[in-house]
Amino acid sequence: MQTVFSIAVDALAYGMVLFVISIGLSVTMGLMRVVNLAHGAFAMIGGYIASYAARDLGLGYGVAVIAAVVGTVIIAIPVERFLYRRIYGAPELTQVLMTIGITFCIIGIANYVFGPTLKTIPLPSGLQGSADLGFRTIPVHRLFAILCGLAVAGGLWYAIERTSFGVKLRASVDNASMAAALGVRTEIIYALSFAVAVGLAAFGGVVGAELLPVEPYYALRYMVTFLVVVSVGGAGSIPGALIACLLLGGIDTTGRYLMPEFGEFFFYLAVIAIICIFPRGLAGRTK
Amino acid sequence: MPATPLEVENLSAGYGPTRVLEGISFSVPSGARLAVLGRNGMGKTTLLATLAGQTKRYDGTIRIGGADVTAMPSASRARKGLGYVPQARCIFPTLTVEENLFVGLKGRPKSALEEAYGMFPRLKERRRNLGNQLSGGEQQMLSTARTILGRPSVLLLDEPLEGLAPVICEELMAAFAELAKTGDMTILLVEQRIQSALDFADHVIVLERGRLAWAGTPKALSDDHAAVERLLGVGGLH
Amino acid sequence: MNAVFEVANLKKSFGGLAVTNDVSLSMAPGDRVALIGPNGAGKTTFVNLVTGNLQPDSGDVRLAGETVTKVGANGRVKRGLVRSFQVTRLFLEMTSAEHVALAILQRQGRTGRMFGNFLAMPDVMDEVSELLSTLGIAHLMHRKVNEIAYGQQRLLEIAVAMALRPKVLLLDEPAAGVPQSDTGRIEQALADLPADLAVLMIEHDMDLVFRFAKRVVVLAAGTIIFDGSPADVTKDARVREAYLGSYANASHAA
Amino acid sequence: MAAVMNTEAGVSASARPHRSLGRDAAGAVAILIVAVIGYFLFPDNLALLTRIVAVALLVLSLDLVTGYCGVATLGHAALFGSGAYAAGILSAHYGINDPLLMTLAGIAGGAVAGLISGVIILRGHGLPQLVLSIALIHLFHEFANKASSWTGGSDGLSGISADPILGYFEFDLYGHTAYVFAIVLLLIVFVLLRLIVRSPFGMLCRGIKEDPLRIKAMGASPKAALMKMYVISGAVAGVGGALNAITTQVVGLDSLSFTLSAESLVMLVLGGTGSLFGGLSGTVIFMLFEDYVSAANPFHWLTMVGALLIAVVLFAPKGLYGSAAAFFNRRKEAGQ
Amino acid sequence: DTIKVGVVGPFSGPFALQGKNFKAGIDAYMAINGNKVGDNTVEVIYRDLPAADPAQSKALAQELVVKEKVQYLAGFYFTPDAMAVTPILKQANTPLVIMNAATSAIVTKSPLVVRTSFTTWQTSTPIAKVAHDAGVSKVISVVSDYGPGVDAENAFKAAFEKEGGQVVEAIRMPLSTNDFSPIMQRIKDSGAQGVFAFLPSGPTTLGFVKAYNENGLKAAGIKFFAPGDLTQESDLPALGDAALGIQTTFHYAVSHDSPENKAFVEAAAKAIGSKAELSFPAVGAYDGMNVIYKMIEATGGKQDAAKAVEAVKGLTWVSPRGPVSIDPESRHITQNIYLREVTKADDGTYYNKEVQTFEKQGDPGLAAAK
Ligand SMILES: Nc1ncnc2c1ncn2[C@@H]1O[C@H](COP(=O)(O)OP(=O)(O)OP(=O)(O)O)[C@@H](O)[C@H]1O
Ligand SMILES: Nc1ncnc2c1ncn2[C@@H]1O[C@H](COP(=O)(O)OP(=O)(O)OP(=O)(O)O)[C@@H](O)[C@H]1O
Ligand SMILES: [Mg+2]
Ligand SMILES: [Mg+2]
Repeated sequence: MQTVFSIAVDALAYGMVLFVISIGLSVTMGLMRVVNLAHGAFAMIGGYIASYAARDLGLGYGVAVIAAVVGTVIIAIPVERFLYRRIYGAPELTQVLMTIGITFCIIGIANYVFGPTLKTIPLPSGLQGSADLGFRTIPVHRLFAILCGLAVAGGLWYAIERTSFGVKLRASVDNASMAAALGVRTEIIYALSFAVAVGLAAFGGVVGAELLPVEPYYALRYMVTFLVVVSVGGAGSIPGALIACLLLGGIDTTGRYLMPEFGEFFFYLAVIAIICIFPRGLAGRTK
Repeated sequence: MPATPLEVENLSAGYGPTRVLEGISFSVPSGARLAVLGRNGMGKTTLLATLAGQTKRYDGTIRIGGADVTAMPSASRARKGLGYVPQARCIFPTLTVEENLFVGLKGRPKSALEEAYGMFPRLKERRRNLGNQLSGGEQQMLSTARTILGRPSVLLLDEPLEGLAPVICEELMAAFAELAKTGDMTILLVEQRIQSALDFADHVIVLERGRLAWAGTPKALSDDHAAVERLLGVGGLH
Repeated sequence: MNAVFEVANLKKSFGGLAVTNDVSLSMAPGDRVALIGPNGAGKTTFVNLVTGNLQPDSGDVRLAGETVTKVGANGRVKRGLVRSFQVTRLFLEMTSAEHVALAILQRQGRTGRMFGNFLAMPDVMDEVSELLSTLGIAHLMHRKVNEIAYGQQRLLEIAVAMALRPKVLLLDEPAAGVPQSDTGRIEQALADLPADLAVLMIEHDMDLVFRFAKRVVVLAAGTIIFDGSPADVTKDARVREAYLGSYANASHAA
Repeated sequence: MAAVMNTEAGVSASARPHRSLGRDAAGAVAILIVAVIGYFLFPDNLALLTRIVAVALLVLSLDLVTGYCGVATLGHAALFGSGAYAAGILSAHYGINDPLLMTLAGIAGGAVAGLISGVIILRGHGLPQLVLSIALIHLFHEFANKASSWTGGSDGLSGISADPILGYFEFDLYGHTAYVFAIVLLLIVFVLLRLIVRSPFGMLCRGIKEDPLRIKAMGASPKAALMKMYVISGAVAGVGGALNAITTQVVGLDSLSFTLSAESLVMLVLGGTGSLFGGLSGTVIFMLFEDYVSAANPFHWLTMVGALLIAVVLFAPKGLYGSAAAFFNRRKEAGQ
Repeated sequence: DTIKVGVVGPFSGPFALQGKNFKAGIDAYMAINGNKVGDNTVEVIYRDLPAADPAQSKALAQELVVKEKVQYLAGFYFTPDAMAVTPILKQANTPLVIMNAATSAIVTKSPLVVRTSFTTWQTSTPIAKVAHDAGVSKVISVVSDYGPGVDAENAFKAAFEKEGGQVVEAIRMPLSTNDFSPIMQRIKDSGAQGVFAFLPSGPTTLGFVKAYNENGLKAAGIKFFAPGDLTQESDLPALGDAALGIQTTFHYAVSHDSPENKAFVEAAAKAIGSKAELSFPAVGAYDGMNVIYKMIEATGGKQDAAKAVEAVKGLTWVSPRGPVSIDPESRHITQNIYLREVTKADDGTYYNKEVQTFEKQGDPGLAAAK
């Protein structure tokens, strides 16, 4: 029984970390309809900035997180202006080509500038160590990630479903020229949403760095994982992504405990099963 | 005397390399109701779309309320008071009816939605439905209501009656006439049912292969049997 | 009466809203039926149910006596039940000729063929040109659909349906978006259809309805409220109020 | 008026088939010419050229389902790898080293993998479909990793050898035989595919790509057609896999990898989807470019590849071949 | 004459660091020994192979031989890549000097293969004795599910059982595992006193070691044994305190105290840019170059693979890692294996401190296969 609880806690923590890192992708992919394979690259940039701020400059963790988010957004602004703006509404495969190209470039540059070694982001003492749950201990930073995940999920859901910004964003995506004909400044809406998505990527990259450490190949190494959880959840749906992360996190964790040698099989069979039952993802928006 | 709501000079436009419109010029006085007629594929939709800033313009100028909007993107023209109801309806499929209307509000308070519901009670019943779940006629109502909510000073209507029940058509045409009269709204109407259009309008232009082939009053057009036969191809039908 | 097409007690609701409410209808070969009704009455839904694009909650669809409720949409087409779409559904990147040729080849069961090009099949090409010129869009034969005006697309939509040589043809607002000058072509095309074909047409253009239909069915709020001759329908008070408005008073030369 | 236009249309209709037949022949000749040029341009690098042909077969096969049927997949290497392993296992475990038999085994292996992939991938649409394909390729990969007694696991399947073709042409270090063999396979596949994509079946598939529901309303079953195409695609990829196994004499897990799948998709889009030449030119250009920059700077060439991809999207959004073809078509139209 | 050496390795992609170390080792060797052997000038040509891809490997090797006319092939980080090249060596008349790929069987595929790195069997065997000496009798083995992982598991198991210990459970986990908490739970539940682990160097190592600490295994006194891939020097700064005290056996530590190593580290650190990035592939490459130089010397610059390989059989020299020799029969390197413990230096950096030496270790993997 204790083991069951213990696995459940691990699954929750793992799922939430996945959620924090990939939710930004749900925004770009589901709401802006850009298959943004460079999501991981932006998360990685965030990680590098945070690592540089906290480790090399000795700034505090909080400052490092803010620097990472702001810095990544600043880097992303010209990228959005000159590259992404060209592929909004383009066929998915064209978007794949462009964003893979961007990813390659960012990897190459990161490798050149920071070298191929792992970069860590030192945690503040408050997040180090483990918390005692009674039946087991859990690293404090994972609790922190769970909280961050919940906060992000709530905030984002509100912004998308309840604010006029959210309505205008969804309208622009459905039919940009019609939205424009109704007076919506789609370019600004897009740029803002992209900034939010990239900011979330950077934030997730930093918060999740304990689990997915920052190194140049990060951008490609976890690309598939992000893509899978977002699509299984139903791109663009915050609750969907949350459920998918918890579900897949749970299956992955349990599978890895019970039969580690078949871990991959469990995970991907579950993915296939879920999509066969929910062909548009768990909470897919109908197109 | 307010500035002329819409002036078009020597407009040429099209899609990519294909030119569809050629040297179109006309202007519409305030509160006017202009019918744009023409046979299949003659460029009516292209004309309205170009005015709304949605197709490629090669040449010419467009002025709204005296201001040159030729270089402006679609959204800015809308903010200058241009309203466009496209032929394809362009409902936002993943938004609910209410959210669709909300986009058209242009910053007016949410309570203004009631205006739309007053015009089309059917929409109120369906207000939580997603756009792509609506029937053809309901989509048409939504598209029209959405644009009117923004209180445009120039309203471009591309076949707004398509797919609507006869009762609704009558009510809607009456409502448009009312808007033009009291709402200080200038209306351009593209319509296939020539009689409805002529009943409604006080000016008519006819397009023929992308060029302005005829301009005048409805009465003059009705009397000009040759032109009707040649340009609209319906002479023999009645 | 030997019905080629029959629906019995068809029901469908979307989340509590009963859109089709116990609808029964049958058509004999050669029938020309107009289905009219207010917007949102459930006409398109009815067609979707009948063609298999939607699954009914209950009720049956029969074609020439055979129950096809469990048959997929394509299976029903093979059995002779063909529809057109209210909002055109065409292949934007394909030419008009390809659309019609595809329908012809499908009808002939030749779409599985992996060799040979339809452009080199004279029988197919002749039929394609013939159909397209009947509808007056032969000059658009090799134009891609995304380059032709909406009204022309509407005509092509009908050409595709006719190319399938149906036994029962369901037309969902075929004339919507087609200019008055060209509705004549549609009428002509309909008139040229084989006499034993059963046609059901949804249309809001009453002039067309009255010229075309020998029988009018009125659907309101998912229920059939009238089924009778065109002459009687204008006299029905409920139909006048719910649908026709002042049109009923206007003189129409039918 | 309609009658006049009709005759015009009739003329152009009868003119078309000849042109398309001519273009088919010209296509095959063009490939042959490029192959000969390649032979003389890179006489010392035939191994690379042979590998390009193998990958080109994979990309062509991907084009069949992605470009012609609209199925987005990031798991197409499953078909290629299955072909490669089928050919490899035939040789390494059963001692059957005849290249033609190995190719047949590859075709069979690829077709079976195509069938399995089709059954699974066609259950989703859009993004979920993409994810199904990702899941699938990982399962294939894991399976091959686990079945190491058959596949050699992560160490790769070695011990493959290939007899001389028809008992006469031996595979040599310089790769002459391998290259000629590869080009012959490519030509055969190309001509067959050319016929298929222009056939009524090919037209049906293009229709499915645009609107499967409309196809249903025309009485055809999209699913059945797609399955058929998937099997054909598997056979084509299988030829590529077998070619790879025969000429390199090892099969690694990478031939069943996500990376190879993703790369082949990139090459296809780079060249232009929905045309066979798009797939071919994308592969050739991508692989030569990659070979060149990675030799020039083995450490930082990835950035260059990334820049190439971005540049293509910016300046040739329909892919290199697709955009060039569109450009010339427009020129021609303007000229007429 | 110019004698060309073609080096294939992962110079970009996820293993770029290892490839960089290849180059650092080669550069260091040539910086110290010059680029001339007799009258011949040695030129190194690099080809990138970012991940295991035997077909590409073979194409590259063929290109190097046919087009670039290299006389020696060298490098190779992954086993399947090396395996793919062995069939062409004879016809190409080139020796293959393996600078990393660590599966025992490669040397049996062609008599022209010489290896100057190590095998997983070689480095994983001595740790069994270490475990036994530490009083541990029940161990759980946890490895990544791929060739080297399986090798490590088998090597450890064979050796540990010979010592009289028991491997209570052997877990193989997918290479792509990121979250090791459930594995740690398994380890806890197994009741073992120690864990033997093998993962490829890189981010997963970091996750594994952190999970070991954070899930309280370290605190519970479960001992950690592994071959040195797990604590390669370039990962130590990231691992930080989490790695302190971990004992690994390996053929080389950057901290090895000898004049040869001092010179090597200085030259290699200069080549790679920062000492922190230096790790074991560099020394494999360094010694690989040494072997190639000897071959060139023996053949006088003529292309004669058989003679070249013959010349280095039994060759003995002092490498930066310590005294080594090429076993004449297997053509694999015989070397000392060191037990090292991760320690914090006075300047706050971490290093592998050598605490015990197992001298003149051959490759037990080949014997096991027979
Ligand atoms: N996207 C496009 N690309 C190229 N040509 C186009 C495009 N859209 C329309 N056309 C062409 O432009 C011409 C005018 O089209 P338009 O839609 O403006 O006609 P219309 O008068 O509105 O016709 P309808 O009454 O059918 O709606 C047509 O001949 C059509 O073929
Ligand atoms: N998927 C759905 N979910 C919920 N409601 C739906 C769905 N599809 C249709 N409806 C509703 O069912 C009703 C009937 O729609 P239908 O399209 O059948 O109307 P119609 O009679 O064809 O109207 P029109 O003449 O306007 O085309 C409409 O009110 C529509 O909003
Ligand atoms: Mg129009
Ligand atoms: Mg309808």
